[in-house]
Amino acid sequence: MSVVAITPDYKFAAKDRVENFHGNQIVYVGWDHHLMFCSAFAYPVPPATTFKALRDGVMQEAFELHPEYSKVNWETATWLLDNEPFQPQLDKSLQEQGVGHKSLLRFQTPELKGYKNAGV
Amino acid sequence: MVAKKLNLKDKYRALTRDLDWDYDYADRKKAFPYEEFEGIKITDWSKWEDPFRLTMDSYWKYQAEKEKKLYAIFDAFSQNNGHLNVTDARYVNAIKLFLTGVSPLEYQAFQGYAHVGRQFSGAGARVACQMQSIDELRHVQTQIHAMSHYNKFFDGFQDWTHMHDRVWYLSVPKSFFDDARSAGPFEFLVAISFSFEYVLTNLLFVPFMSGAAHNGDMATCTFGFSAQSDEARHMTLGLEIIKFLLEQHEDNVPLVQKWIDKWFWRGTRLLALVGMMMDYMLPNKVMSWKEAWEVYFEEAGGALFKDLARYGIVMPKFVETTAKEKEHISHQAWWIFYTHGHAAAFHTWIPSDEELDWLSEKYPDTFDKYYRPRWELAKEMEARGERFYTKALPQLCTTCQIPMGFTEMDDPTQIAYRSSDFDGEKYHFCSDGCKHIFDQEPEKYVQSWLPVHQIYQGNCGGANVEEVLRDYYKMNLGEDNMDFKGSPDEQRWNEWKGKDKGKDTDKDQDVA
Amino acid sequence: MTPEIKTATLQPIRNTFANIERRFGDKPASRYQEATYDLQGETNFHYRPLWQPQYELNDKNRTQIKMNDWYDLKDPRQFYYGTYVQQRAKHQEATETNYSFFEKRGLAEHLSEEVKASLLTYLIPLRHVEHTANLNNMYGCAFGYGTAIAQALLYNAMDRLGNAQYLSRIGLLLDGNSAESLATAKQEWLKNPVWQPMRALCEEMTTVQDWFEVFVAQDLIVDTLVFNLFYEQLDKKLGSMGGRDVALLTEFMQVWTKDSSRWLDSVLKTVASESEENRALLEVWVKHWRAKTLEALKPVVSAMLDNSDALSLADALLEERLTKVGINR
Amino acid sequence: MSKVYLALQDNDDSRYIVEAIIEDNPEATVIHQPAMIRIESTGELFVRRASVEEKIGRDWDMQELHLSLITLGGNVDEDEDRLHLSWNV
Repeated sequence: MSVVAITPDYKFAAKDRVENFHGNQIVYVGWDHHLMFCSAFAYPVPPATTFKALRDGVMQEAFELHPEYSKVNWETATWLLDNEPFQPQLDKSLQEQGVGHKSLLRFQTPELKGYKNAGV
Repeated sequence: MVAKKLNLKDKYRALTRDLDWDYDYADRKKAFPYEEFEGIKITDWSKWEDPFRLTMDSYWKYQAEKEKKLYAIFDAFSQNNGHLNVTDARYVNAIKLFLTGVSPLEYQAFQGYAHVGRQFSGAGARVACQMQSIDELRHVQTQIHAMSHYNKFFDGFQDWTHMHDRVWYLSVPKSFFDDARSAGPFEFLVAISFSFEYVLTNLLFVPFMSGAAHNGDMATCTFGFSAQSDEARHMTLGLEIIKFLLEQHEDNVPLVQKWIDKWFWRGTRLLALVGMMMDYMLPNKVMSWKEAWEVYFEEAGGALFKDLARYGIVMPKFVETTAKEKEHISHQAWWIFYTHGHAAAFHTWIPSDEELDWLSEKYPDTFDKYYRPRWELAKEMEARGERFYTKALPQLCTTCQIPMGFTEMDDPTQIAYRSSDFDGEKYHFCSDGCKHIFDQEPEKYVQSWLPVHQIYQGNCGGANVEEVLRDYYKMNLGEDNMDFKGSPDEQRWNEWKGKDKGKDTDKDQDVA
Repeated sequence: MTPEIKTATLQPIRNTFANIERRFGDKPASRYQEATYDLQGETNFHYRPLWQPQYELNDKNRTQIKMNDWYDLKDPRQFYYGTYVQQRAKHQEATETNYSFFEKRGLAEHLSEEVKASLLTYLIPLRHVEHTANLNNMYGCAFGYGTAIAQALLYNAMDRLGNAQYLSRIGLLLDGNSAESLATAKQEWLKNPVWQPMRALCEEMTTVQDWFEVFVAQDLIVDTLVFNLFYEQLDKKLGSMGGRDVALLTEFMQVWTKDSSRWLDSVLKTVASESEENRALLEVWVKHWRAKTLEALKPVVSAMLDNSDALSLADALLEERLTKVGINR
Repeated sequence: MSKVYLALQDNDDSRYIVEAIIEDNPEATVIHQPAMIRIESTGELFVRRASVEEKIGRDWDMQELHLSLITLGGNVDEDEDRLHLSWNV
């Protein structure tokens, strides 16, 4: 569907196109079934950031507040990239492995049931 | 000469629509240029039924009477320091959210109705919209005057208009009304007069104002109910406009249905903020959000849609989702604010034990299972001296702009993620409803001013969150934001009430 | 029982809202100030209007007039909604007394046929001019920038609807509530050749784009001329024809014009003195609409009034006003 | 049949209006809530000027209802003598 406006030229550049982020791109990261964090986080990072730098650097500060975060086993944790199964390569950049601007990364740790096993 | 006397209806027509005439010298389409592009077909404006028949002289007379009463109460309220009569200083945060989030919408309603009150070529509809326009101006101004006294004694009210244009969570209400006002004139009326005023506004005003009364806030209660007395006229307009559009042409039916679908969903998202006010921010509860939803939407709205079925109008899309959401939405919304309490211009807090029990009782199927554990974790952290504030910025829904904290309704421990691709860009949504709205008009929503992205683009001043809050939002850090516990608001309240400093407000009881 | 309040601690922590404080300093503010300044959204609009994508929802570029701060256009009457409706209600009550006095005493029956004909042909059709004024002031209200001018234009628009309704009620007094006189007066407006140039002018004004130009054309030019010609000069003539009682019914408009002139002059003066560009632009608009309006009024005025200089008398008042507000250099 | 309703501010005038409504609509239910009075009825509801005038003991204009009215639900039909609320189904 398309918008119905007074002119057929009702068209504006996307306000959040990657050029507007001064060399960064936005990546969202969420931890499934862990609702202590009310939502996924939005990070501005250079596309050349390695996955390892994202996971062990960028993500650390906010996620580590969760009592289970230190127990995450990254060997067995699974990932979704834009809702498709994804095998991250730690030393490759986000760009190289298809993590694009406004991509959503979700990780799952089924053995960790959240605070009081309540998905929190 | 014995002429036939006019009845009220004909007399009102003579005094309103009969003032207009068919143009012979100028192009009437140039005078009313926005009426056609949406595709609504009006074959005969004379079929418009005036929803109420108030001439200007009676309008001035009755409204002046209402204003006189209202301002007498405001004066008495401030002369007697009425703010001391509220149940608890936590309550005041609900009206901070009201002034910063809702009052500016009243202003936008004034502007929106002024616009359609000029642009409809049917004089009957025009005059009805003009009256609503001036009523809406009344609402924003009486709200400011009611809050003016609170502003002198509590933090967080002082920069409401500056904040409304900038602060992250206030882009939720702002974008709602920007969306309506940037739409064509008929969509605007279906959005605001019908979907919002008629179907949903009772949920904002009635329980909330009863809540104000129940919490000793006479100023808010009075302006609220006084404003509602105009609202009855506005609701009548909302129903009339729908019936008029549906009766004018059968081709209007799918357009109207499309707009009802869109605005119902957009409205329910906006009202999530009201839900949390009712369940969490009122120290004395009136009814739960779920109960309010059942009375004011499911019952009243159900009757309405049954009535509209004869035109081929059906219940709004995704209404079945709202039947599930009523169990969850207020809890999820308050958690969003609690965890972002450092970035909000009002205080947040953990519900008291008594309040937690009330929530369990009102939400027997969901509260203890899904939401109590969150508060237990929060309490544990607070007890350790580590009151939980989230440390990164949240992902926002492109449409409603609320942090994406709403869950799958069939799996309430999992965030709902929806997305669309448009023109090579990805867009994210909190729900099927918000995704659907985007997909209908992507060219509109690619323009969304999403606060988190704007901060990252460097458009909100400041290199870090603190600078954004202080310099761009103009929050007084340490006063407006953070937990209620330990806030200057709490401290002053305790001094006024002669309470021991540091005494747990949760267990606050009147001395008999 | 609530423990005793320690009054000493009940000092306000601030005097007014922060935006008011930034403008006027940290001191208690008036209700007009709190209900007027900075209410309108200024920035970060989400979506361009589907009906006018070239502009933001609130946009200063909808007029060529430039103001450094549109909130300089404050209302000397300090009308916010509450003071506005209470002022009008007072006024309305007095008018109601006049109308019921007129009705109870059957004063309509004492009017000569000639006076009645004058009312039907000249006075009552003015309700359509008032209706145009309602549209034009709403236009400015919707497209104008800043609450100061937008709210005053709304009050003006509603006043004009009120004026149109009072004029209509004069008709209903004459025809015993059958609305026949309104139908007759409307035919005058639609068909009588002396009214047609004025009707064409009214129609044209509603198609003008620039809201401030519309405001100048309607509230400054048309209103100044029309109010003098119809409420002063015609009133005088009706008096001389034994129709003095009609003044009871037009008193509302007489008082109203005095009230609104105070605001109008103040707004125009502020805009004209803001910059030479503004003043020059106002001058261009005034020149254009003054010539047009005088031309449009010529036939109806010469049919309505006996003195041949009626129009120039009214125009002299307009000239005086242009000098007073500083549009004339 | 769906319920129509109206709610009035809990003030002195409303007491007379409510009395008149109950008398004219014996089926109606009155619910008292904080600061407001809600009146519901199945199908339809009338507010009659004459009945209110009788209770309040003075002339009463239908439009005075709007001074106390908070909200309503149903199709509205109002003239000089009465306000009628109804659903068609």
